[in-house]
Amino acid sequence: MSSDPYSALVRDYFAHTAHAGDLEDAVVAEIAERGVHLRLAATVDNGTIQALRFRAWGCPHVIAACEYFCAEHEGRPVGALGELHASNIMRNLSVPVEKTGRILVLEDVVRLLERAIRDESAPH
Amino acid sequence: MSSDPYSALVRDYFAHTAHAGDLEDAVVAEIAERGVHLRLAATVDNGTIQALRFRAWGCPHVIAACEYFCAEHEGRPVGALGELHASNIMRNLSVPVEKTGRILVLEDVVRLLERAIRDESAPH
Amino acid sequence: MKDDLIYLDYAASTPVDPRVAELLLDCHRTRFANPSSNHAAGRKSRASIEHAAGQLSALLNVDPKTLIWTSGATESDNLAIAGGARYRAHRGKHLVTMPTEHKAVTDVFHMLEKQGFEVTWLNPADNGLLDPADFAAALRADTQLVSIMYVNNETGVMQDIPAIGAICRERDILFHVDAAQAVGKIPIDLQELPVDLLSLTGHKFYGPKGIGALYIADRPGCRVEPILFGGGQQRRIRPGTLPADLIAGLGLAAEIASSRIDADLDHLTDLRHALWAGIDEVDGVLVNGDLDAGFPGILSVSVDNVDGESLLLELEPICVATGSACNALSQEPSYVLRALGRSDLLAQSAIRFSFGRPTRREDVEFAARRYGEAVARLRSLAPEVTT
Amino acid sequence: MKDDLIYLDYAASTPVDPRVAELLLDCHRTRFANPSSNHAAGRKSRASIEHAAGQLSALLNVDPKTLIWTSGATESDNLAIAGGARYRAHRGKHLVTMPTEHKAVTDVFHMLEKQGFEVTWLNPADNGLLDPADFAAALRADTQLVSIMYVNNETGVMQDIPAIGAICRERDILFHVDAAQAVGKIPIDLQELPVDLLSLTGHKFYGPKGIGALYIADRPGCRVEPILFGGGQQRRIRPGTLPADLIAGLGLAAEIASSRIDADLDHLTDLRHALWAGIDEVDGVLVNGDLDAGFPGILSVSVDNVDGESLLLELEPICVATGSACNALSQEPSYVLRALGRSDLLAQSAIRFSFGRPTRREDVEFAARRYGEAVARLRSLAPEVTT
Ligand SMILES: Cc1ncc(COP(=O)(O)O)c(C=O)c1O
Ligand SMILES: Cc1ncc(COP(=O)(O)O)c(C=O)c1O
Repeated sequence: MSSDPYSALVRDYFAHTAHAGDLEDAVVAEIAERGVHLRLAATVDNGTIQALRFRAWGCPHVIAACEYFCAEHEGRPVGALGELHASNIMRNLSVPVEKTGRILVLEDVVRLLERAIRDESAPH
Repeated sequence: MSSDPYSALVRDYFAHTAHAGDLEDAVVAEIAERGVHLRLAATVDNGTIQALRFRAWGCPHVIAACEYFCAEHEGRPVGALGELHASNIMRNLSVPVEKTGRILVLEDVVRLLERAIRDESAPH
Repeated sequence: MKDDLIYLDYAASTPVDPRVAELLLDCHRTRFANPSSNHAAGRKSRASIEHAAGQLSALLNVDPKTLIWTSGATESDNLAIAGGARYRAHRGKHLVTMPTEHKAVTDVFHMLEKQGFEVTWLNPADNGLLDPADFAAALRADTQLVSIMYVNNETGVMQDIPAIGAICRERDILFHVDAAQAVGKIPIDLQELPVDLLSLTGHKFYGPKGIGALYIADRPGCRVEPILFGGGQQRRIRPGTLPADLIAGLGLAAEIASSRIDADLDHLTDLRHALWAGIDEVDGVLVNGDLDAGFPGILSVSVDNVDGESLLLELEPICVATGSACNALSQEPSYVLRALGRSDLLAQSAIRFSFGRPTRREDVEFAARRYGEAVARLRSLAPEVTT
Repeated sequence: MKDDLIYLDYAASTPVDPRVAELLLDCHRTRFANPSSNHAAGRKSRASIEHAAGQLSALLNVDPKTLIWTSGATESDNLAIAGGARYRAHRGKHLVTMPTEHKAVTDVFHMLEKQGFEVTWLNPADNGLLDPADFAAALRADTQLVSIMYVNNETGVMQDIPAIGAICRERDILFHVDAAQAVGKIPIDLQELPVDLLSLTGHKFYGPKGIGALYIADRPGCRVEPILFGGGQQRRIRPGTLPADLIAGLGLAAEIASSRIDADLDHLTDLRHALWAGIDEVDGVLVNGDLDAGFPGILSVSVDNVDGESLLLELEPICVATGSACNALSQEPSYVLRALGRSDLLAQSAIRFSFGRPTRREDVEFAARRYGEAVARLRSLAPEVTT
């Protein structure tokens, strides 16, 4: 057990949530389970993620992970969403193992978002 | 429980055993039991105790009680020996109750001494 | 503590009173001998312990011989409950307690249940209080021991110990009170109060950590079987070398408490008033427990639509507790608040503010302001509907 | 301690090292928060505990995760023996120990005997040593736990822990060692030593009182059932608020011990040599135990025709022990010395000298001289023949 359950990165992302909020005309994905409620919104142009915003109800690790995820993925191709795994987030932010379940909710909502983007851009 | 098992009087009598030793031509009484070995010697003149000496193997309370007894009874009538009770000694010297058995040995040897004195002085 | 931290977690542990700290330091030099040793140095340690027993017994109005030193309230609770239940087991195996007790109580009862005792768990009303009439109705002919705490560590709720104790006395039932949060903080007179066994711990009232005591009333049938075995110390009820320094410190803490208990209570009442006045303005805030029946050093509040752990972090540098201090690292919503009828969501949002002698009015005013800001920020991050 | 006292009772308890005392004082100001609290103040306390676990585990060469904090060796012994025996009870109920163990061990075995365990009590030779071959012969298919102490508290005799441990390992028997008198005083490397459970206490090696630890090896089948129940602290093996200050002090004491253990041993060896050289001249003196197989910080001697309690008083201002420090106030001759074949009379005359870091050569020389004088005076008071 480390004496501080929050790594410096978690503290920083939790304190500075530049990506909290909503987006107009965005693709949205939302999940509420395991004591976490997450909503992601993305605008996409030509296969590239233009903007990402989150809303989160949950513990500091979840909020920090959302901010981290949004900051990392703006400007990247939609395909990058598929590479996101809870385990990477946990490693990069030093999230304690007890929080695995909650970070998996983020992984799930990202999957949902990716699918929604592909559905939107598919020929109607 | 008092923090010091030895009262100031016990410490004093234990440290200054002026009456330890033997007497020539004395009446002697001796008992060894309950982890104590006591011998009293008395010289008597005309019903008065002239001198008293003790030898003791035992705990500090027993040694102090012997010294106290000898110091108190020199110069007194032989009859005073009959008035000696362990309970008085224990009260006067603040002997803890666990030591009752040992002080009773002193009472016993004093009784023995008194009887021996009376036997000696009885008309032959 | 770093100067910029604002410590409002006195129910978890208090700082050591500076006079107690000084005494401990002195003891380290002059009272280090084993108090069981029959030499001059040992006697000094023994004398310190006797002095401390006098100080603590004055606080509680008991005979010093009724006090057994332990390592803290956890051990005292274990000794009282397991030891008392076993001592009386030949008369009956029914026990009574509440689910809102501290784990050091509930876990002992769970263990006793596995060993063939039967436990009745009495639920409180939503304000945390046990109704003495409900209590009386739960007693049986074979009830031998009851354990009800004085001041609840999560909510500050104070049970009606005089009434519950009177019922126990009438029926000759052993009555244990976990008073870890009460001793040194509210007046306790054990000549008046019908209590048989009472647990306390030094670190909750400015005394040392790692030392506590169990009061065992000197009346027939009021005994405990030991739970630790060893040397003949403390009439074989609790073995182990007595830490003369910690005991001396606990004694001094008791003496200091005696001298200022009313002033302390006034101070705490003012603080709680100021804190609640600020927090009451936040939308959707609820008091856990009961302000009227509560010890004024504790204020526990829940709030809609906020995660407790995030609230705690957002409140830094204010140091407060979520749920019980003893399981702050676990993520489960407090079982005590659940027993008061709070939903999981409301229970997990609970923040316990607790204050003490060094707390200033501006500290709690700042805390109330930060609380409002933190709730607002976290709500601004959350999706609209969560409940 | 009063300056005119000469303290030679380090086996009963040691003074707190001045650096440890200073650290404790600092902790009272800066590390008072409950280490279970999930806020900045609590994290500081937690960090102190982690640091201390590192220091103690370095002394013993173990993983910090193998250490459980307790209130002292008495509790550690209880947890190891009762907890270990119960954990393994489904495999068998035969246990092995010696009558020369500390009461914190023997009394736990007596309690277990009443609960249906069978205990084999192995007697030592007259020098206090257990023959490993005798030991091996006492083991059975259903033997599950063995408890043999490292350094005997009354005589200083050191058992052959490597040999006994190797035999236990071979047969997968839990091996507990009460090392209260050994830790911090003799080198102990638990990567080398085949020991499963090891008890220690702070106040025997210049650490704080009221704090100890139990080492529980991290290997299959090596577990204990808890004996105290409460919060989730310490993986539910031992509940209660951890006293971060005392633990920090114990850690520092361990670090200091690591750095000087060989120098300390040399110092103690010199002192015992000087003391014995003086005492050896007294008529009828016998060493209790074995000088060669003995820890050099302890010298226990008996003498013909002298009462031990009177000898102790006559030796003032020298502070030494009769029999075990833990029952110095009782009048019974030491059961440990009786087990070494001493008569009641010789056992009750025993004086244990034990020395430590602050002891000077002139202290033990003075003690030897006073011992001779005291024996002479008491003999002069006694009737001629007593044996
Ligand atoms: C009500 C109550 N009981 C028992 C305890 C346990 O006390 P300790 O940690 O001193 O053993 C506490 C504090 O943690 C408490 O608040
Ligand atoms: C060998 C031994 N075991 C156990 C103990 C008990 O230690 P504590 O009093 O710290 O519980 C002691 C000291 O009294 C001891 O010498």
